[in-house]
Amino acid sequence: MVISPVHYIALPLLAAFLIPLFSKINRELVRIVPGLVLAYLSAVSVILMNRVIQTGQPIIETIAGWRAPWGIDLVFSPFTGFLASIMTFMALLIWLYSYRFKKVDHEPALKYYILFMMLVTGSTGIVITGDIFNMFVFMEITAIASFSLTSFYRDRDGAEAGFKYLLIGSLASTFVLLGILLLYSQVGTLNMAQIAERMHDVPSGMKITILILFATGLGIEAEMFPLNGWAPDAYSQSPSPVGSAFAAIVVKAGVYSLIRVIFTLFDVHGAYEFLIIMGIITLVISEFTAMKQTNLKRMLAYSSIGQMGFVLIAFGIGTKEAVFGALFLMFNHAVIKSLLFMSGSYFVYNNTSKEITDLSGMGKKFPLLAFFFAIGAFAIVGLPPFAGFWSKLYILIAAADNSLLGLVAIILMVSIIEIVYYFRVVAKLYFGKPVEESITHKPTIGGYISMSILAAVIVIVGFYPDIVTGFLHNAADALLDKSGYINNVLHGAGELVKL
Amino acid sequence: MDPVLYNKIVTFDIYGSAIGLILIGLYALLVKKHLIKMVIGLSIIDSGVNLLFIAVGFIKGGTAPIFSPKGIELVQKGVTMVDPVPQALVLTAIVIGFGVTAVALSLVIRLYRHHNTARIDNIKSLKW
Amino acid sequence: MKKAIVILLLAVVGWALVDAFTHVKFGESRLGDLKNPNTVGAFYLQKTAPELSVANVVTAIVVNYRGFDTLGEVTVLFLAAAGLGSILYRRKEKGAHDTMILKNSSQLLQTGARLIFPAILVLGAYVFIHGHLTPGGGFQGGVIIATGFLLMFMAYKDYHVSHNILTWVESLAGVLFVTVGFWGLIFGGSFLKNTMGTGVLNDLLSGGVIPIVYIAVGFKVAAELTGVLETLLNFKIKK
Amino acid sequence: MVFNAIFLSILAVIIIASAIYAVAQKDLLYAVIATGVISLILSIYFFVMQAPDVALTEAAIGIALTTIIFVITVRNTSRREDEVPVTKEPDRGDEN
Repeated sequence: MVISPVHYIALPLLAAFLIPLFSKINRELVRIVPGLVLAYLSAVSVILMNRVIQTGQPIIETIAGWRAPWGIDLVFSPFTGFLASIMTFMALLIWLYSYRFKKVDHEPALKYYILFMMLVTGSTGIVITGDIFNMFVFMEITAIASFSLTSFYRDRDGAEAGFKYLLIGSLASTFVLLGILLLYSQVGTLNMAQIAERMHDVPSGMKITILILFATGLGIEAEMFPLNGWAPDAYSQSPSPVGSAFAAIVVKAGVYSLIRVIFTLFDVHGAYEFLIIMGIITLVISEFTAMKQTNLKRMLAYSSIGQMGFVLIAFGIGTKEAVFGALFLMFNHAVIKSLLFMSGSYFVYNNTSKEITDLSGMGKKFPLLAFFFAIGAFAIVGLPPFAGFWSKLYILIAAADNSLLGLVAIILMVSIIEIVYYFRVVAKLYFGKPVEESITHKPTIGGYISMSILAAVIVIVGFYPDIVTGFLHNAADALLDKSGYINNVLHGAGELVKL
Repeated sequence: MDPVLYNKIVTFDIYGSAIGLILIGLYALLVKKHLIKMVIGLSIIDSGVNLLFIAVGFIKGGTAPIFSPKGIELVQKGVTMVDPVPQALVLTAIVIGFGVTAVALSLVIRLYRHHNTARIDNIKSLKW
Repeated sequence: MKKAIVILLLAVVGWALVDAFTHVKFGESRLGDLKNPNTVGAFYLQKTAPELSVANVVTAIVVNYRGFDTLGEVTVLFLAAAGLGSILYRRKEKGAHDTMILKNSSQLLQTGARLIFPAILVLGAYVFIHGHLTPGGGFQGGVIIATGFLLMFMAYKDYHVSHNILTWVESLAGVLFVTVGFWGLIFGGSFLKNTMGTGVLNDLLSGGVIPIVYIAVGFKVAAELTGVLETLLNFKIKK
Repeated sequence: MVFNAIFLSILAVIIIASAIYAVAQKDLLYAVIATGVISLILSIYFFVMQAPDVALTEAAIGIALTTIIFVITVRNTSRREDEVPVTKEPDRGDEN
């Protein structure tokens, strides 16, 4: 058996098709099998990442035996592999957290685990595929899973948030589809490397139209302003594990697709400036909105949008240091925001309003949970010695190196807003007067384990950032090396090594 | 009939229908206040995009991309076939569109059950 | 006010689309050189008949060259069925079957449905078995079979397809598809690779694994869509 | 050639007209039927443009299935677009 990137997609699909049958043998298998699959995929990630880093060559896998431009190919480079691995690890932790999170009937539980696994598969597929239409198909898989999971509780607001997400998401996919069509009519191929190679023959007016179509469509998935109206509702109405999955997995896939299209496919003048400007607007507006929120999950959602704006700014600067910082921030955001969602949602567990005022005095009731939340809050605003500090620092240095001092000022100003609203919550947790009648729920053991792992990662990466920087340097190089990407996909060896 | 004029008419018909469908669907999606109307708008947009795909793949004088024993001879004689790739992509897109529509309609039914109405001006418990 | 903004937006979108598509001439060949293929379309037209022995090029693309997309597409339908089931889920009392169609339809429809139903099933099966030779294939055949079941739901008040059977058919067909994929990975070094002999063009038994995959897709689509229709029909709102 | 041009023009007029009808009609059942007509014309278009596979798919999915699920939804919800707001207490039966 060859360990190869296609396992990321084929194995979860096989499991998803089999789960309804497994549930006839033993109902508990419905919950356990996805965990086993994700654990196996985490092991696959380790093996493949090791191989990629050691050989220095990306793994190019052909599907159905047709080489790159003719068939679909999967590209597992240090960049895509890094993202896919992060997503898989986070999915495993979120699965652990959602194991027995809430008591639901058997049939919804079955659907939940299928949909959750497909959410992960779709996002991983977006990242590792090398074919633009295949990316669209994976986007749709992710999208349908997200719509259904958003309204999983079948309550009023959940259904409404799901419907809203569905309308915006389908519009996004239509734009992407139109972009793919125009692109195909111009270059006659769907392989991303070949598109990139032939891109300079496309007339520039056409190029801009296509880029706008892609930026609109993918910007909706990447929560870029003003296309992010769906996000706060989807985050706050979906089940908590799904909320953290959105922050840790789905948004990352959206940002990846936007970055891949702008960095590799197009060489349009001004696209980077566009990213910076959209990033600044997204960052500033969402952080101000986050400050006004009284609902905890909506606040976290707006903060998440703001962080994505920050990521876009960093990518827009476009130098190696900035891309490195952006990738670091994506990693940090996945870890930290998941921790915040996981710990925060237990404070408002049985509480439909999810107001921040209800958190008052929870620090004494749940010291460990409050401690996790505090770590997350300190880390995400970028206080040393936590992981978030380093990514912010690298991006600031990159901005200063490019003498974008205005940008530095904006980022620092926004950081102050961030500090204000996160500290407000933490202060309420520890110093607020306890609300007696609030109904709460003791976290599961799996929840404690996954939260401890995340908190440990935040602290350890904070003290020894070298653990991840090696991967991040390779990833940033792989993203910026456009000709290397084209070469590897179209003319590379592409042989899979047997294990 | 003048071939140039013919070409213009046919181009106008096909592209016009497709772009018209997209615009009408967008209008329904953005202006209409009834959930089912919005979903109808979505499916009209899908139809328009699918038509555009096939139109881009079409080649004048081309035959369907299926080889019959006679077809192979024809191809060897230099008769072209239309581009098969957009057709394959549209097959995928149609099925995906159906899936999205089904989920959307189930959400409409859910929402109607909760609110006893399917108009968004009566629903808004979240911000739109 | 809102309408004016929307119409302005539509004008911009419409203008952009018209502008873009004036550069994409209708009916013009963009395939390039067919003998020496440079675009994927030309490559598929050139290679399908000699190398895969599949008469229908679209089928060859859908099942072989871009078979991965089809796997994704089947998954989308699977997810839509699962999502529908989760959104419209309700706790059932034992044995309670309430259907939207309240009374049995007319004798004429019932007799007609019973007569046509097997014919529709055969037609659907024909369409997906001959997917590599004639227009049509797994999706179309599957949908035709689902329409047959719809007819029966309409004609008979308490016509039910066993949920168990649907689940089994759906799961096994999906597993068959992925297994064909892994078979290719293990014995051919590439997922979904066509490892069987491809036979003679225009033979029923040609194309290697392509007919197998399309039959799996047909069964899966039929089972999924029947499930979707049944879920929708069984969900009733008290008025 | 002349026949072709006239035929395609008539199809174009019908498809746009039924799209407008589908959007403007207040009775949703008629609107849904109009979307079925759009799919029908689309399917003819596909057939004319040498895409029999797609035409078959559009016929099966667009005309039959999509219309059916729309009709089921309309029958399960309200038939008029401009429904009167109901004051009845909403049914929150098996919310879980």
